[in-house]
Amino acid sequence: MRSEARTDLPASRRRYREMLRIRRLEEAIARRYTEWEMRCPVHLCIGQEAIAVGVCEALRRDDQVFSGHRAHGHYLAKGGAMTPMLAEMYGRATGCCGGIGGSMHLIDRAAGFMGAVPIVAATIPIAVGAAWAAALKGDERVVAVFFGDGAFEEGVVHESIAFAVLHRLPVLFVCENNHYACQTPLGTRRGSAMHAVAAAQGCQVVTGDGNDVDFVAAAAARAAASARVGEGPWFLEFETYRWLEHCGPNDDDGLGYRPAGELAAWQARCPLAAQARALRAAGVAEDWFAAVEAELTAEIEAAFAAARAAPLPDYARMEGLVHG
Amino acid sequence: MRSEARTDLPASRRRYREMLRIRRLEEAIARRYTEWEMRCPVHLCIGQEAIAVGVCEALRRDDQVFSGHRAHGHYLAKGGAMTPMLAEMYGRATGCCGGIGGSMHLIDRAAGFMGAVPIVAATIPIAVGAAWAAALKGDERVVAVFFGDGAFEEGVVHESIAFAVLHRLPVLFVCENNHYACQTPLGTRRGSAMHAVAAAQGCQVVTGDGNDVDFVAAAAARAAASARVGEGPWFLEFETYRWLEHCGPNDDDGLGYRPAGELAAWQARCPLAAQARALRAAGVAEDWFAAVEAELTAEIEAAFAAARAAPLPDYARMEGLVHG
Amino acid sequence: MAERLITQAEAIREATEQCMAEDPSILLIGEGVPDPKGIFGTTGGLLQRFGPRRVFDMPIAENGLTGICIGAALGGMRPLMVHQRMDFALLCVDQLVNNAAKWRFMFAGAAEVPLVVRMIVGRGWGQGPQHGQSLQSLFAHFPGLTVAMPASARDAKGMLVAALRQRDPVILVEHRWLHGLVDDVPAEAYALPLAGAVVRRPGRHLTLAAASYMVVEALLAAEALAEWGIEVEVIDLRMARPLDAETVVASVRRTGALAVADTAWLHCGLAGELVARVCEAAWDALRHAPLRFGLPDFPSPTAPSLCREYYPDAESMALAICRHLRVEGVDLAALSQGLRRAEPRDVPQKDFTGPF
Amino acid sequence: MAERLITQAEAIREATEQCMAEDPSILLIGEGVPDPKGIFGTTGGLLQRFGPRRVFDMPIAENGLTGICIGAALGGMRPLMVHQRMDFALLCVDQLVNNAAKWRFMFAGAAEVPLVVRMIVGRGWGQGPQHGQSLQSLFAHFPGLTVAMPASARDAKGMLVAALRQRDPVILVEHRWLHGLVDDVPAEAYALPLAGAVVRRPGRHLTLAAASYMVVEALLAAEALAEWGIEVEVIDLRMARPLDAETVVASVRRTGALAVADTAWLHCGLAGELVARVCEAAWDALRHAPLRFGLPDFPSPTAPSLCREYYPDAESMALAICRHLRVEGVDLAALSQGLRRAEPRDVPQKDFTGPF
Ligand SMILES: Cc1ncc(C[n+]2csc(CCOP(=O)(O)OP(=O)(O)O)c2C)c(N)n1
Ligand SMILES: Cc1ncc(C[n+]2csc(CCOP(=O)(O)OP(=O)(O)O)c2C)c(N)n1
Ligand SMILES: [Mg+2]
Ligand SMILES: [Mg+2]
Repeated sequence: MRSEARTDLPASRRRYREMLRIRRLEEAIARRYTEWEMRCPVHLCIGQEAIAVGVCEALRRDDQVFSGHRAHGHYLAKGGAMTPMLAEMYGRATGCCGGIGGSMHLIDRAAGFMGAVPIVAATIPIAVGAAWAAALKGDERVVAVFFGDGAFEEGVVHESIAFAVLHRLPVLFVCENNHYACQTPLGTRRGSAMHAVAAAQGCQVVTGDGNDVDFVAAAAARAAASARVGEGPWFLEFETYRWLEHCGPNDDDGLGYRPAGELAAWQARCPLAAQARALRAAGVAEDWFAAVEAELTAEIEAAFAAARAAPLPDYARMEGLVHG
Repeated sequence: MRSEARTDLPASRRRYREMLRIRRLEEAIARRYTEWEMRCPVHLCIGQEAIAVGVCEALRRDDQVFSGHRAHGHYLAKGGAMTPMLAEMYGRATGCCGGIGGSMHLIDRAAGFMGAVPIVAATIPIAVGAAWAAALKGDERVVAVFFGDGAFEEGVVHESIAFAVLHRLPVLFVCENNHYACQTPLGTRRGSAMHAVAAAQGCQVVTGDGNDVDFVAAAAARAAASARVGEGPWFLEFETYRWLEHCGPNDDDGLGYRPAGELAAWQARCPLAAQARALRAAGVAEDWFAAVEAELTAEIEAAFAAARAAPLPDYARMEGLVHG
Repeated sequence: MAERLITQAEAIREATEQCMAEDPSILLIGEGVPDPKGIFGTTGGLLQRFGPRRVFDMPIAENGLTGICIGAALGGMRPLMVHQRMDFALLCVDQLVNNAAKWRFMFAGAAEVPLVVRMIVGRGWGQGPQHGQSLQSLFAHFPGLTVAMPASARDAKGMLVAALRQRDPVILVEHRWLHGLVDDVPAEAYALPLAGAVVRRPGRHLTLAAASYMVVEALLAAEALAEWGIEVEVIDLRMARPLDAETVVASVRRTGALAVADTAWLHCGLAGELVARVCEAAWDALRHAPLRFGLPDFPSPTAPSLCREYYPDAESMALAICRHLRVEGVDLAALSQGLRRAEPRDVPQKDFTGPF
Repeated sequence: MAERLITQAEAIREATEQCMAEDPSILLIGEGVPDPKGIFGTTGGLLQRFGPRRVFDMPIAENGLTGICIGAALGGMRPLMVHQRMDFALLCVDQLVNNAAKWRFMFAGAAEVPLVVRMIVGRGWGQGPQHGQSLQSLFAHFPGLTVAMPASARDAKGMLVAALRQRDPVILVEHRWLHGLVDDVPAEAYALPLAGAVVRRPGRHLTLAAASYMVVEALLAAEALAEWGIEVEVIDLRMARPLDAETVVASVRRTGALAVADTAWLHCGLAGELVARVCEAAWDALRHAPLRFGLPDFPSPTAPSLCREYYPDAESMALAICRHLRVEGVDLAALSQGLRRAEPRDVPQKDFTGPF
């Protein structure tokens, strides 16, 4: 499957804008992280924005998304509200988890972002279960779950895929293959292609360039349409690369766990830069880029300001949150 | 892969005798079970003997075998001593687990039968670990692990296979596909072929008739030879059928969970009957059959007698067995 | 009203059937649920009545299926999972503890997981080390899980109904030796609180608080001791979380002595928790050191001869209580004799022939 | 001899290195073990020294890899596994509890599993509900597991060496907030017993038995209370299984009062177990109700402001002890002030900047 022709200019612009929104927010988080006021682990997705944006574009608002530790992009792309996410990272009462979760626990049910938790692969069966419920109730709902190449190592993934295949559930298993789990390269962890295993399990499979947002969007649209009409689950494996350290705001290329030049080669394949080039080639003017940047800066600054101004959570409420 | 020509008469006779030994012992257990003196769950393997015999023939004495709840055949075929197994089922001090285990826990380290436990799939990673140790130590050892079609559903199997593939470990994953887990048919549990998944994971794969002992033996010999020289793990999926109830000594065809006629069709493919026909066709005389029966009857009766005569275990020893 | 005596297995089946009839979002899922043998009779006929979309076998993939049921619960269903042996739940501790228990809390109430999991404690007929574990203490350790341990058929039904009507994860710990016991069980669907211990037999010399099957043994012990003038107050704990220490404390304030009987290992367990809670709260009222009954500190063996001593029972408890209270004038041999379990001892009732 | 002050992280690294040098069958395996950051510094340099055949990253497949390590142990190796967060061990409870703990017993001694598993309790910097669990009570419940909880660097090294030299599964519960603390640690490889509690500070008014990081807080509390004339005897429990209640009982016989401090939830936990054991054995000696310190009954939240009150510390314990003993003449405000943790409170030391 190749990238569709970049002819749909409004869509291309929207995608670029969405990716840029994630990028700029992540950059702002990284910048402010060293003020030591966001006091929780953060896993930034700079370099990987195209997958979140392309996949979520294929989803309706009432479709559902689950994710894991590296969830900011998925949350935003699905329409999760920015301020509650930042407030969560600042440990505020207005955070999307009331300050209980931090960066690794995100939720915005109104937007169909059903939950992200940091136990690797934990939400994969949960997403399958949500799709099962949808199927049982006759909802025309698709559920997508994002996870990394590392998560595929958990046995529960295989249990989940097998169940989804058996019951032809409307699930998109979206594997963001950024070639590393923490500092460990894929090749030292497994000896076969993930998509091949998923295909043998009976998933419909797409693989390809996760930094090409148009390709991702087209693949996801096809998969979502198919899953929605009961054709069963899809496994979408997109290749991409994480630019910053596994956890935290810094570049960690100096640690030496990745071959020299690898990061630079992937940065040359920046999903945003590629999209910007295409837009410029299609005649989009610099004004538009500048306007988008300005809008996003304003939105992000406002969100940070609101998050930081928000009150701290009330400890006395905690015990009462355990049971309904 | 087709069955090799039945030309190796001594081998064919040996295989027949080994299968018959398992069959007759299982029949004796079933018969005596209703005396209510073997007071533990038993999972009989009548109908499935060819796999145990064919695979274990390909193994050396110091190769290792692990198994699960339906382990009698594997234990015997690997050379496990009969009397300690029966004594175990009678809860005696001379049992292979000193009476602690019952039918679902068997061990005979001297014979390379390293352990069977009843948590489904539990020994699959353990077998991989034993193979890993062998590889690290440079032992030329192959490790085989027997499990059912149901066990393949546990995620841990996929974790185990992936690790064995990555490190090219000398493991034979032997899947006895008897088409049911308890009373649940395979088709209501999974939607793709197990061997296809294992192949995609990177295993070398054989599938075929598990009731044809010559076929099984040839396949296992090829796999063991390959694994032994470092070519990595094999997944052997053999089709077969359980004649009796999942757990216990009875025919349970009346329960109706299997289609009418299915059992009869498989009984017509009895691994022993097929082998006996081949032997007769090759000129083996009735005397030989009679002599084998007589020998086995004597061995089995003696084993039962010894097991039943053995002393009960000493409760006072129990606490001291927890730590070394 | 006339008594309506049914077994606990039937009571559980009835609760399931009635709840499924009243609430179409309930799904029943477990290895063997639709089998002809129907999980020891607790699920018989339900497939026929509710069909294969709601009554569901499951692949042998405990952690995955637990996660799937959590997801289904988030999606508006009410899954009822069953594990034929509690030991199998060790494979899904991750999903139960990391997710089900915490989901509501960690998302500050934005979502809830109405998941009910039945787990059956195996015993007898050589269940052995991996098929006879009693894991209530493990699960009860975690805030967010509700852990019920019904002893009577009446409780089993009412607690299961309650579990299927509320909004958070509940683990129902059943005991294989309770399935066959009969009890007066109302016909209609009724909910009993998933909280609160109950005094099953009043007494004034010692409080014996017991959980699950140990309630049966405790009542036998109390009955026998009463003949020797020792009046034991038997409390059915009913729940491992929340644990109702208050009822026990109130009883200890009357009796001045406490013994606790659990079906599990003692170390870091429910019995110790109760002892600690009572000692904290009724320090002044206790006139004797507390006493615990549970499994010896090794895995359960298979051989029936080994199991004879392994499990505490009415006989061993009654003797220990006599010694502990230093009562005089009891003919221990006679007491012992009267309480001796009939042979064979590795089955719940003499005529029991499985399934195991 | 001159003091040799090194951090607990370095002590663990050193123990590992020395044992691996003396025993070629030891394998080191865990997610991140060969990483440049080396599991908080506890595995740094080991890949370089022992090579990739012995120092091993692992796929994110905790249950499978635990089974694989059990198999390797049966095959004559000594795997040392590491979990960066104890929470991840919830995924391998099955293999640890069903197999590792029981293998020797269920095969009547025919085989043994010399497997050591390091599990690190996370705390601070927003570890939150799934990255800050302290699960010693869960594992300690099971016969067959040995559960060590070193507080000092000296113990950490000696207990890890002991674990790597004996023949059964051992879980080493580390606490992230102990890794950075320094202590006098002998240079050579030495084994300390995997049993036995130790009195760290003598006192005559109350016995405060603490586990893991709570020993640090207990000693601070004791020091402050001493200034007000309250002499607390601080016992480092060292082990969750076997639990040395005897040493605590002996202490309580001197002090007449018991408090227990654990890093975990209380319900069905280690602290309750110790309270129960002491009440059973030293009934007559106790002059006060026992007291427990642990986490409140909900999962750990992330926000630093919420964590301030969540974790018991020297300040809250000292105040509670004063109230409990009803001592008079203590200026509680001053006591409190003196013990108040420096800000920020969600890191072990002021200058701590991770890794978290
Ligand atoms: C069950 C579990 N084991 C280990 C971890 C620690 N951990 C957090 S992220 C991670 C790597 C995940 O890699 P991958 O799935 O490829 O996602 P990526 O970080 O590359 O986006 C690990 C091992 C965890 N959170 N949960
Ligand atoms: C983890 C676990 N879950 C469930 C069971 C209950 N159980 C025992 S055998 C069995 C079916 C196994 O089927 P299969 O692997 O096909 O082996 P077969 O019995 O057909 O030989 C089940 C579900 C178990 N022992 N362990
Ligand atoms: Mg990755
Ligand atoms: Mg089968």
